[in-house]
Amino acid sequence: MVRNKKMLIEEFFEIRGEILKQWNTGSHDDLDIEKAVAKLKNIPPHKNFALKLREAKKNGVTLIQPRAGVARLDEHIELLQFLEKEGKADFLPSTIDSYTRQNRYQHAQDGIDESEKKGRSLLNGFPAVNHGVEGCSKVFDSINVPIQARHGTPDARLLSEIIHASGWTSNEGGGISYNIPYAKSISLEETIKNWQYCDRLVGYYQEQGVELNREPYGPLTGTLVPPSISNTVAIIESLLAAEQGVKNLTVGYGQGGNMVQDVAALRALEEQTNHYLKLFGYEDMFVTTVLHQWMGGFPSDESEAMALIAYASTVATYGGATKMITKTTHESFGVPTKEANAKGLRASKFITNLVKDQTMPDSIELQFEIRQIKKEVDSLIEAIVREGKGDIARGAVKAFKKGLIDIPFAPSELNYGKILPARDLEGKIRILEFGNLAMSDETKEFHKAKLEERAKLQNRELSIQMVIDDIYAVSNGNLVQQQINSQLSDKRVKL
Amino acid sequence: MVRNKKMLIEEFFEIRGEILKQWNTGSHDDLDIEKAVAKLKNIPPHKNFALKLREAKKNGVTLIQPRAGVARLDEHIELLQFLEKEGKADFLPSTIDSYTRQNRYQHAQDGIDESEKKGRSLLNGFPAVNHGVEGCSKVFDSINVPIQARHGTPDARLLSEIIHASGWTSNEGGGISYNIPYAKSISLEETIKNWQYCDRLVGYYQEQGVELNREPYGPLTGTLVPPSISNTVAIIESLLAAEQGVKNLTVGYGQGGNMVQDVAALRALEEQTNHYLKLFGYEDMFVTTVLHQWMGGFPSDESEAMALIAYASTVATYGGATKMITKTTHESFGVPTKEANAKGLRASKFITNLVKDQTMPDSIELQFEIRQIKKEVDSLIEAIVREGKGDIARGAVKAFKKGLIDIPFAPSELNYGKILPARDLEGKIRILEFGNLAMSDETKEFHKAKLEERAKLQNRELSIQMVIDDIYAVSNGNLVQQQINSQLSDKRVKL
Amino acid sequence: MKTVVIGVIGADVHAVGNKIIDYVLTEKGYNVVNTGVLSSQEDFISAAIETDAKAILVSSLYGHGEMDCVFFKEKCEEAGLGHVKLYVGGNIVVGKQDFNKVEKRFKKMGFDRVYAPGMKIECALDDLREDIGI
Amino acid sequence: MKTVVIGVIGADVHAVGNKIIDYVLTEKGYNVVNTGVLSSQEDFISAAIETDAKAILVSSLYGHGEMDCVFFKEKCEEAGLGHVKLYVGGNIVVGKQDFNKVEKRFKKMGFDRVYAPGMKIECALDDLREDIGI
Ligand code: B12
Ligand code: B12
Repeated sequence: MVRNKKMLIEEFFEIRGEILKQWNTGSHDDLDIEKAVAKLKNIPPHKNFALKLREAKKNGVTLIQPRAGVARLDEHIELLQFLEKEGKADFLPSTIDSYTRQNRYQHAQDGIDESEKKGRSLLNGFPAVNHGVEGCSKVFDSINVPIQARHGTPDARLLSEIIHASGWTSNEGGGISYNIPYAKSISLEETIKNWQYCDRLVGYYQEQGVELNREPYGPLTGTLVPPSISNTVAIIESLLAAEQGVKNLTVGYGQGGNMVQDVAALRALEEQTNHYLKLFGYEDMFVTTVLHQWMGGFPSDESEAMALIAYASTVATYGGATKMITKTTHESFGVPTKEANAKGLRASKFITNLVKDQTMPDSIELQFEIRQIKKEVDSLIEAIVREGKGDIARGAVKAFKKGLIDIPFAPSELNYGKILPARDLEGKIRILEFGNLAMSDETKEFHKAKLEERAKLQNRELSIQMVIDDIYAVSNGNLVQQQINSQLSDKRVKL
Repeated sequence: MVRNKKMLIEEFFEIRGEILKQWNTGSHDDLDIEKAVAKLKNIPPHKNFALKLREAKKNGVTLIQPRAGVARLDEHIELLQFLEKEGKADFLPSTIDSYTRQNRYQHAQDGIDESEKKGRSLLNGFPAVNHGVEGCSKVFDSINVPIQARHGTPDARLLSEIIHASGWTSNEGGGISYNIPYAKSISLEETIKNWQYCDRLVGYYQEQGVELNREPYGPLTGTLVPPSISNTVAIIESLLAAEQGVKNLTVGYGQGGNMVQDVAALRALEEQTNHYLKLFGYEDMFVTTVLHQWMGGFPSDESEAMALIAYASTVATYGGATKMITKTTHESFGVPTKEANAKGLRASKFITNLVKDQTMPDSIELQFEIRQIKKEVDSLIEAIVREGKGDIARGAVKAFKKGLIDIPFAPSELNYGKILPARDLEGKIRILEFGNLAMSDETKEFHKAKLEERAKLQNRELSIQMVIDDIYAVSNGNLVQQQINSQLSDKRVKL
Repeated sequence: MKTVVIGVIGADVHAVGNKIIDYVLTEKGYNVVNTGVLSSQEDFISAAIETDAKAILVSSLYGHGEMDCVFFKEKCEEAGLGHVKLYVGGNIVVGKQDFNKVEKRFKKMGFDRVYAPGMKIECALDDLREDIGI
Repeated sequence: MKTVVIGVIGADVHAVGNKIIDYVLTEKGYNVVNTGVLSSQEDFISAAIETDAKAILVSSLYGHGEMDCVFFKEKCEEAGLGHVKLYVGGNIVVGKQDFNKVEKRFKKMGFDRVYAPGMKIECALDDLREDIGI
């Protein structure tokens, strides 16, 4: 049974030996851990993710980071340099392709070869394992800002080894957040263990005097996720990371759409992450928040998409996020060109800069939402702790099994999959079906009342159709969708 | 001496006879006032500006309207149809060219002829007087939403006659707002009288059972205008219009940049307009507000411009404006193409739709700003009333002369021209130099303290350089500009 | 009641559209067999054989559709499913490409109907009725 | 101290840039004669004659610059101001046009320096120093 317990260093190195054998790039010299430590120690502060975040937090600014990754090394470098120069990205990513995420390195290799042949990227990201420390270091050397791996990989152990040894000073992911939304039938115990390894690696570097940043993946399925659910997962993963020795954490949240609820979610997230870290005895933790621009289905019109990007940037800055992950006007079509990507960055930075001197004023409504989210998070975490008899790793596994915590629309069979979210009249995400979610009756009644209010005013039923309408809503330019006539008159019409 | 007194109908018709002789298009049959009334009565409600605004206000939505106008009739019609179809504009404009605004109809004619010859518009707007009722009616017939003349014309009497007789159900402007920012040496008395005529015309139609909308021009010079100053002008012009029988009024405000201050300005504007109309005895008035997207220098980068447009749309919707005037990504270059114009509209509508279910929550900060603006407006209006011994028309003329009211950066020599605005630390527009502005010592101290706080924190002087930096700021992507090094290292660098 | 097989092909985990397709087609009166995300060509084919399906609706969102769908038609034919209609939709290639060309590529691979990004399942109902009835 | 005439030509009332130009050039040590907004060609020319100006900086923001500037150079020459440098800047034509072509059009009309939209007065200081000194 998995345990939230710091991995013994011997165990770590034993596993490490195995991991590095998983693909031929694992045998690279630079994967010698002492070499890697030395290399990381030599990185100038402005290229260290953890340190740049500390500075940003001190200055109260919101920095921006795109998603980006292509199959071929040269093209990937060109892409990142372009985003740094033309997009003024503060942080760079390498979004990893889906074959690598599923550890299908041979498929990834075929994708690289095929891409070379066709002269365009056939992979949806950068196959970092195949390019190895060799390639990843080249990437690192060719840019002037910190770089992070962003993926969705249930077993990212080899990947994590390779990127950190290449000077990449941050890694996104977590045992829950990179499983439930990204896999179908991999056990949670397994992914939590895998990610304990990745965290232990970062913890090890920390012990050697190298501070790296870790970012639990916040938005989960990106689709109508109630803030308390994603915040709970972020907090659990922070605790798991802290136990392995991680000190510099960025907790994430995907924009929901209602500005007050989003700002409340960001504030609650930061406060409760710090609160629980302290409560569980982890000291000297440094916590920042990241807002992900709208993670659900995007509008296809490019002007509309740009407007959504700007709106998200307003929310991130008003909410005091230290980082924001940007989207592009190509979102609803496919992986963006570098030009489209840079445009999204420029629009985003314009807003984070323009409104940096403002914060959302305190209000009864804001305080109410913060309290509501915190109450729900407390009750979810309590359930997890209870299930694990004090051990949150075990507790998380059990709680997911029983549906005490449940992520909407997730592909994983390990997810209970019974809750259904919908929006209230102001567009705040509430819960329509609770399944077994560990929430109090009072909370359930609150959510129900909010949704009934909407159903009544919109003169419609509280049903799954409301959920579907809400899933489509933002891409159609609404937040709270009205009933859509299911007898479509013109089938080619945008729903 | 000008008086705020309803024009006798005999006087009106006497002047009318003269006005219609100013240019040959004034002799058109349809300018027969009874014919015009009949025509206007036949307009379906969805093409009547006044009625569509009533409906929008009832539904609590923010409708959008672009700026648009070109020299040639066919091209203008094509443009408007495009904006209706591709931009989903709720209201259409015809932005009038600058020669027409200065009553230089011969210049305008040359511009039309030259434009025909070169096959592109050489005028910066639609020369409605030259096209006459003939052309303007054609414009009206070819679209399906209400249409309004938008200009900046000190003497718009002939123009107003022509557009209303052509079915255009709204007219922008006012005796102050279309003088001080739009002229150099035309007397205020004259322009107030001219606009009393335009208002009287609308009042006459109203008496005949035709409701038309009038919109005092809110943003003035569009450049760091303190909310209390533009709100005061809007209220004075509303009172002047109401006296002439106008019932359906839209008061305007140009986005300042700080969201709280902007929302406060919109709320204060609506409340105080209603308050003063009632106070001065005008009953059955219907008042809506319009927010103008950022009216100062725009960023040249199109992604940044789009972001600013989206941000403005958020503010308008949060502030509960019933209408919003949109900008485009071409703003900093020149009159936009129809495609660029439609893109601005689409981005705007996406946001007004998306956030329509939200309003800015009440807060201490918001209430404070509302109160502050109201206090200042009260004190400005009091001064005007006092100067006019109860007559606001006379009072306005005198108050401008003495600088009791003063508009920053205005070209008019009639403007006292002594006040200087600058931004505080949160980007709110405050006043650095008051000149003779009729504000209490308490208010002055408040503004001074706010600006000193900034100067101190930014470690710079309170000087005209701060004002200049703030004028450039938004186009450079800031709201509150830091000191700019005046020894520019690279002269081609964007300031 | 006609049976259709739906699923998301390859290493693709985009689940939301798949859940909606399941719901909508069921509502419209089809017998929906859903292989879920991360489905291989074999998963689709065996489901279709077992249930005598009239159409296979392949979703691919993540961009690798072009690689994942190679030889799908051939495999169907080998399995005696040459008559089964093959649809594909979602975001089936990497990036914003000229859709006419993309459609041609997939039609050449043997797909009967190919849907552009943003074409929701509701847009395919008429085609489905035409091709296999209800 | 060199004198320069500034102003906004035609029926143009954009005053903000004009006020800044006045301030900046004065700060930089020029004797600035400002004809303000709504200035005719004659306004510029008589001011230049009266003050022995070395350069005339025409602003045009509102788009009619092309029409308003026709024969300006010729009129300067007639008035004996052939030696005075002629600059123009702002948003000198209607719409977003290819600036190379616009520059050519205005140079052909006799302007010595032509500035694109967004070129603030600060961008012209070096040129001015080069052309007339301080
Ligand atoms: C939400 C989302 C996610 C969530 C998914 C959560 C989950 N497990 O479901 C998360 C964040 C986990 C995610 C991950 C990834 N994603 Co993603 N994701 C999206 C996003 C924003 C919305 C998808 C969605 O749910 N839409 C709403 C549903 C209702 O619509 P839908 O999925 O399009 O399905 C409808 C239609 O397409 C149609 N349809 C679908 N299939 C078929 C089949 C037929 C026959 C027919 C007729 C119709 C049809 O009907 C459906 C119902 O109406 C899209 C972009 C977008 N559309 O805005 C990107 C997008 C699909 N993702 C993309 C990518 C690349 C990824 C990642 C590889 C990397 C990343 N960006 O993190 C990983 C991939 C993981 C993996 N192995 O698959 C790319 C794909 C690129 C491409 N094709 O070129 C997209 C397009 C974003 C982009 N522009 O880069 N993603
Ligand atoms: C504020 C503004 C207004 C205000 C002006 C208030 C006032 N009286 O000053 C108001 C709202 C009243 C207004 C009215 C109109 N405007 Co206006 N306005 C603007 C706006 C948004 C900013 C101008 C500004 O103040 N910028 C800040 C100052 C500091 O910069 P600047 O003016 O560009 O000046 C600097 C540089 O250009 C340069 N410079 C200027 N001249 C010169 C000369 C030389 C030799 C050099 C070296 C440099 C130089 O240095 C200056 C200082 O750094 C611009 C668009 C933009 N730039 O974003 C449109 C714009 C100039 N306006 C425009 C138009 C069409 C109008 C109107 C006709 C119609 C309308 N849209 O309402 C009327 C015209 C009235 C008239 N008769 O002139 C157009 C011109 C179109 C074109 N050229 O194709 C613009 C470009 C907007 C657009 N894209 O449509 N406007």
